[in-house]
Amino acid sequence: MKTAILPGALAPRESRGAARLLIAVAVVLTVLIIVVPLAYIFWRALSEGVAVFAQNILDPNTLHAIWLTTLVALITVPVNIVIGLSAAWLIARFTFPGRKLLLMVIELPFSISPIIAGVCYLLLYGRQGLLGPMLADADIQILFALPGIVLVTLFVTAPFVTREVLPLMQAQGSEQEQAALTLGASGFQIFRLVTLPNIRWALLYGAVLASARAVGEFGAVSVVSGSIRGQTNTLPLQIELLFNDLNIVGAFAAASTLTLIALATMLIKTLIEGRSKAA
Amino acid sequence: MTGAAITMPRRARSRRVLPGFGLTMGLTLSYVGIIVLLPVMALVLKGAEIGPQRYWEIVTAPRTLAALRLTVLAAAMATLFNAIYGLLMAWVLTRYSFPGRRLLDAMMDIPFALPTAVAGLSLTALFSANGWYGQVLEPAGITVVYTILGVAVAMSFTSVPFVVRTVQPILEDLDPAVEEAARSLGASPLTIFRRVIFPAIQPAFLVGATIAFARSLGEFGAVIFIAGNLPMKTEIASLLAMIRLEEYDYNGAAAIALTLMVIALILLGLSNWLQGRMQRKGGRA
Amino acid sequence: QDDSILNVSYDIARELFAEINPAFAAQWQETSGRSVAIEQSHAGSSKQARAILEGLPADVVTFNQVTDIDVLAEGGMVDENWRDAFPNDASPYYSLPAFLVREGNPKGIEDWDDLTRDGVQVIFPNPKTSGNARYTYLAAYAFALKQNGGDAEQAQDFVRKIFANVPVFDTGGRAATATFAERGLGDVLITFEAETGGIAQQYADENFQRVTPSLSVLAEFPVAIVTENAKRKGSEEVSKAYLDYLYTPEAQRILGRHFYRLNNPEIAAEFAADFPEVELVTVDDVFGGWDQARAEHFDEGGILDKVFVNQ
Amino acid sequence: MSLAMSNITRRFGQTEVLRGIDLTVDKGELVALLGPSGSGKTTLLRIIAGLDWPDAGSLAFDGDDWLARSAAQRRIGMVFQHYALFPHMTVQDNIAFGLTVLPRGQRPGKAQIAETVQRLLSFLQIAQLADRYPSELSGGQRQRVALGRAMAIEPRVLLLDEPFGALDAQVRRDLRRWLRNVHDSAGTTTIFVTHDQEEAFELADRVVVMNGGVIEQTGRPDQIYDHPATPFVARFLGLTVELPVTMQAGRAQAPGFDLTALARRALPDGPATLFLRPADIRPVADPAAPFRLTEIASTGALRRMVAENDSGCRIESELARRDCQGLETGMPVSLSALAGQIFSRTASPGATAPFAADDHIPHALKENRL
Amino acid sequence: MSLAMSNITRRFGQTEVLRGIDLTVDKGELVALLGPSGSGKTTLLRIIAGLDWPDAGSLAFDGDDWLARSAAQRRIGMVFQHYALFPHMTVQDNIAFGLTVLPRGQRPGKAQIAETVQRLLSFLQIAQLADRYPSELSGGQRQRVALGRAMAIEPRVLLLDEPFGALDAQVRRDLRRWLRNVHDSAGTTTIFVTHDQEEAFELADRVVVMNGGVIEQTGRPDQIYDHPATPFVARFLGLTVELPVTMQAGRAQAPGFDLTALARRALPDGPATLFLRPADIRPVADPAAPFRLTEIASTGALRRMVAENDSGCRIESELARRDCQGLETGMPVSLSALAGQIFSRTASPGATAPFAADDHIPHALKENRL
Ligand SMILES: Nc1ncnc2c1ncn2[C@@H]1O[C@H](COP(=O)(O)OP(=O)(O)OP(=O)(O)O)[C@@H](O)[C@H]1O
Ligand SMILES: Nc1ncnc2c1ncn2[C@@H]1O[C@H](COP(=O)(O)OP(=O)(O)OP(=O)(O)O)[C@@H](O)[C@H]1O
Ligand SMILES: [Mg+2]
Ligand SMILES: [Mg+2]
Ligand SMILES: O=S(=O)([O-])[O-]
Repeated sequence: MKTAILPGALAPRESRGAARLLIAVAVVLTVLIIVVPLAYIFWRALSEGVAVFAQNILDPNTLHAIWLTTLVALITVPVNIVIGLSAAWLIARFTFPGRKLLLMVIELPFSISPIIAGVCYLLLYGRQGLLGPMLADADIQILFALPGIVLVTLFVTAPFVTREVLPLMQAQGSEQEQAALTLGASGFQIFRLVTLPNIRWALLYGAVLASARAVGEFGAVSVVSGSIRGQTNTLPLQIELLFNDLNIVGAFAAASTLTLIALATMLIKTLIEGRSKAA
Repeated sequence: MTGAAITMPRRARSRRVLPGFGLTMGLTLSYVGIIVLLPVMALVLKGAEIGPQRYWEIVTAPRTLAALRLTVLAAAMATLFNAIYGLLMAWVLTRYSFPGRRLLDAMMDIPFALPTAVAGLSLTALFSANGWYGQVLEPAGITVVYTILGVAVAMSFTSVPFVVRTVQPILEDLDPAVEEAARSLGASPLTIFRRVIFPAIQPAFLVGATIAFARSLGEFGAVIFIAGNLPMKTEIASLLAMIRLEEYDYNGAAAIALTLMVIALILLGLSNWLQGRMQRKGGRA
Repeated sequence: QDDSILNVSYDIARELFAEINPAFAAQWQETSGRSVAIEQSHAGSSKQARAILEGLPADVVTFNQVTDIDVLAEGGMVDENWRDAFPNDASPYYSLPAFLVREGNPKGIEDWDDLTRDGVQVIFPNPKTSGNARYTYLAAYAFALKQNGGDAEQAQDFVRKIFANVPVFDTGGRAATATFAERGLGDVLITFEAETGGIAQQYADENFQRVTPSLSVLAEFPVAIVTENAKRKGSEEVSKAYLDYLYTPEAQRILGRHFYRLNNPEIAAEFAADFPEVELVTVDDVFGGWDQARAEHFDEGGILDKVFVNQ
Repeated sequence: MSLAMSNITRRFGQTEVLRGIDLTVDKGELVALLGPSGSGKTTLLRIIAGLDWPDAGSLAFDGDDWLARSAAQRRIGMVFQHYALFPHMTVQDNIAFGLTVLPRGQRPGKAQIAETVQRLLSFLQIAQLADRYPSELSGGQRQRVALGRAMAIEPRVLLLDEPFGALDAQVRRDLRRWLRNVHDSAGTTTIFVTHDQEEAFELADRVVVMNGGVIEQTGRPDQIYDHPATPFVARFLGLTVELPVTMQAGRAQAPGFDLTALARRALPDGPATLFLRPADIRPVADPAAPFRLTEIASTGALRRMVAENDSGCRIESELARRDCQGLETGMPVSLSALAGQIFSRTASPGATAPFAADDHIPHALKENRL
Repeated sequence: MSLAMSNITRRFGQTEVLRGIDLTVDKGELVALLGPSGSGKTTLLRIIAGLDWPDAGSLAFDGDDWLARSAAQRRIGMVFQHYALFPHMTVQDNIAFGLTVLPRGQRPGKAQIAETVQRLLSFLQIAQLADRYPSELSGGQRQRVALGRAMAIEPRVLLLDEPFGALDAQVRRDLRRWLRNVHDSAGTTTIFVTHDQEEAFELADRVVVMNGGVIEQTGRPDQIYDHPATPFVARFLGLTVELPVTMQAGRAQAPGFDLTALARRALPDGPATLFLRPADIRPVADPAAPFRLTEIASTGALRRMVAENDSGCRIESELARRDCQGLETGMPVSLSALAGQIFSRTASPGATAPFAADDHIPHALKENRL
């Protein structure tokens, strides 16, 4: 980020009025739109005291939901990283017919409602879907089990890594990689020694966003999860379930853990950015 | 030139300089095929199964139309708000230094990171008649919860980062000399923004707004909590698809889903085209 | 755990099965010497039925509507003659749509016709997705038929007026409850009597009052083994024992405590104070059975759509 | 009507970038700011333009305190290093910009603006490019557009920051001459920044040599060329051969060198340094001399030679090819210096006034570079 | 051990960027590819490097078909225009890169790599920079690191793409000389791309002038300098004054010009064009002459003059300052040409062989530039 250069001491005192006004409006809006809803979650979660809060969090079903959500993120994020990098390399470094189209397909999940993503998977893997009978014969359970949740999560998070890394790779051009090539490096060596160090912050940011989304996905997962208590309920689903159990404090307590994860993720991201700007 | 008729194989395009084409192509295509294309194909096939006439009937049924109208309208409202708010944020975050700027910057990503259901829950509680905001707004005659306003609020919350994050880097990268040039030519700050800065960020702005719009069209988790889901009034299209599903009406669900997807794709295509045109026009200096 | 079953159930049965399951597990341990883990899934009962058809691996279903199990039977998941598999047409308990109003009943809501008044806000879920709400619809309709000597036109008008007083349609019974109790919306909540009792108890400090209308529809709560799944998992035996257990005095007592009406006359007598007299009609009597009711009222373009959409 | 700067000082954090600049530029004058990278040229130009302000000092135009005025109020025309054209506007819109943003009262009518632009376009000989976008122009064309844009508002002072930096030699040379014409016919006061001495000398009426935030020397091009005032200026202007000499009665002496062509200097006896241009050194075949030619390279019209002696002293010289006949690698030579500048070795470079060459020496001798 | 290209052709979409390049570079030779922007220099270099492939033609090194080999297999060293250093590696890691990525079997030990790097660092005189990152280096230092990185793998061919493009004049000149030394002592075959003729002439053993995808001329620097083979080369090498002349019995004639110093040419009688360098034109005071001095500008050592006649013909000339004495603006002058190249006007430029100057003319005369 460019730090604004201040003019020298003799500069006439410019009125900072406009700037002040804009900053104030921005801060107020952000507080109203983002900060207060965020704060409200914690306020509600703690409204009946820390003991109730802890009890809600430590409920086995909630704990299981936390574990399941973590597991889903642990599976999807690495896959996202590998595939995202592969797609970015392909699109940034080669020209081939259909390149633009491929990029569009990769970004397709951005424009598909998560709930509809779930429907798509239902139509594909459901017992009455395209592949359903086949899967039923082979006794493979995809929907209403971990594989289904992982698959839809992969769907909704598919574009993140590519989207972060690709513009950077395109902007940087391939000259360094060509230099490495003339020096005799193999493909993997080039990637590991030259490309990766250049894009590592963008990659991390992409991974952070993908994991945030993986952890927080509700619509798509709710279609394919079957919401079996303590089994296929991810944390967002568990929150809805608690809400419908009329355990509102419990719902907000679970929500606050998710919010904490979100805040931690953003904190990591901000740190990363700080470092990459410094580097 | 020596007319030496050595026929050389045409090699140029048959060789790729950097390695990894086959590997990444294979990996990417199979992944995209399995994770993205195959399920979407299933939806399209289902849609094709319905037949054009039935499809038309479903989509033009009053309730569907109402839901689509509401969704598009609310998404438009949300996008309008986000466009303005996003531009303001991008501007403030790049142009001014003030205490807490980094924090404000970090806040921009919260809506992405926060699960939509949690957001919906929290917004509903805040805006309901006895919530923090509702207490102020209801007496003033503004009802947010269970109205189109609520739908728009939820949609705009979940798509806040799109405009900010697409405009911000462009704004950061803008050559300050161009603005200085305008300043030295006597332009006022407002004129500079209108005639020099905005045209430069316009393509990115457009893309950000379109993605925000597409995302709003599809937003579900946050909206269902705050919308009230009144058929013909506050029922969004993706909820209607969900309801159709729960009514065992697969055709209805697929038709609505397909329609939503097509609207989003048309919009994205349109914005890509516009952006391309703008870049050809002004483009790289 | 030696055995495990998944009970897929309707939305508002959360607290009920939270109490029944451990009791059954203890009994099963005693009788068979085996431990059992019982998983629960709750949602709108139609949604649940669809999920099972798509592959949700339920062993037993405990629903609030015959049609939802019929759908499973059509899909080959449940035996055709499932109603004969357990006593009392496979319905271990029953309930009826009833009202819950705010402290002191400020709007003076006593019966169905009070719901059509201007300025009364009525809360119940979406009949398209919730069995619960379908009963509500049918009960109001039956009331109007009776009131007007069987005039369908007037009955439809009556129901349409009630629908016009509904500010929000949630997808399940429980969400409607939350809307009424948590978000403070509406003057009256219509849901199963079992739910009104439970909520009145849980929100004791709000002093909600239960109101039983003069006439209501008998809501059966049918149960069935999802044979297709149970066979595959080898859980038929424990599934049958689980559903059988619901008929035992022990379980019936739990049900009574959750404000469900009981078929076992002795136990019912224990809870008589909780259950005011009410004229109960059945779907078979008034609507010619579920198949006809579905065709006439609930399918696309049926009467429900007319009163629903034309508001 | 002159632009007067006095004691202008500017700090960026810890670093003092301008350390007291005093300079007056007269109306109609064309002044070059010449100096190495980082010497503060751009900073000074930006202060004049009103894009930055000094920490101390004053800047006045015709008695009017410019430090109290914004860039927009000063009515200057600025041409940026990379032109900073508005990428989304056509050439004519770029040029018209300054006029279209005038307050409504002062703004000329549409037709009049179009006419002004048209006039400028033909003046700049780019009439046929009016509807192009900057990305569709060559570097030289962009340069003209940038100039046209700056001139449209009829600036009182025209400022140019390394206007020809990015262009190749041929184009650069053309534009340079063309700029001189433009300046002469428009009659503005012009200041331009460059680090290319040739450019400064060819274009400017007066050259200001900057170094490390101070002005090292100001003067007419040939004055500076012939009499660099400090070792820094000498080196910067190509007197790159530095020879330790001994002064004796005003004459410099060094073994193997014939320095008799240099005039007497008013320097104390003792060690001093002689600064020479390679082109002012002529190797002469001399079997007894300590130097030996070790390299001869051709660069078109010139030939570069290196002479070394046994103690490792390497002297370069540059001669026209035709003057090299008879010289070959390995040949022993003595070196005769045709012109040069001597600075006393005790003087700290860049700070002290030079012991400038006196003006008694016949011009021809001092400049005889062959 | 030579690099042989024949009939190399490359198209980008519709545009033919290389249109049949034939060139052989011998072992140990230092060849410059010289040409204007867009002439295909970089494209050719990239094909040699294995970063691009031609549409037709052949490329062989020492009989080995290089078109069948990948860039990594060719063992060339390439120095990119903007160096393309690895920004996240220190200088020594950059230089060591090529060695560390060798297959395990061939890879030298750690100590040995360190030693090689150390040797290169001192050879390149940047030993003290070993632990810096590229962003902490000046342009000239980066250049050296890029070269060191390319040389570490002991390449058989060293390729450089405008290696000095981004540097300023002083640094550029130093590096140029230093590169020549490096080339000589390492003994590699080197090809470098430039659009700066001075650079090409000073550095190269042989200069290849390219234009529009074809080779216009190949030859030793002075050969090309003295005898440009086509009008394009003539113009490109600074023979920018074009004079319509009439040939008569092998002699060129033009009113107001003294062309007697030019040798006879084997050209048919009739109209022709004489190409002159401004430095080869000397105005001589002559009251009867049709030309008049209209401008005199000083650029350091040189003085530029413009002479015009009544019909608007403008002739530029450049003289050393000391030769200008007595010349003043407004003075009538005749112009005498000292050297030049004549092309028959019917010949289509760039395609035909020139009617080159014959070699009978005394050298001194042809080159007398003063
Ligand atoms: N915003 C800034 N913050 C800190 N230092 C700066 C800033 N701008 C310039 N400098 C420093 O001030 C010094 C002078 O900069 P300036 O741009 O005036 O040099 P210059 O003479 O124009 O050089 P060049 O020929 O390279 O353009 C440099 O050392 C530069 O690093
Ligand atoms: N990838 C490409 N696609 C299309 N045209 C290209 C491509 N690369 C180069 N060209 C065109 O090929 C021509 C030759 O380019 P090349 O880079 O070889 O020129 P050059 O001689 O190196 O010029 P310069 O001195 O400006 O670097 C140019 O007209 C250029 O526009
Ligand atoms: Mg500068
Ligand atoms: Mg090039
Ligand atoms: O499942 S319901 O309770 O909503 O019918």
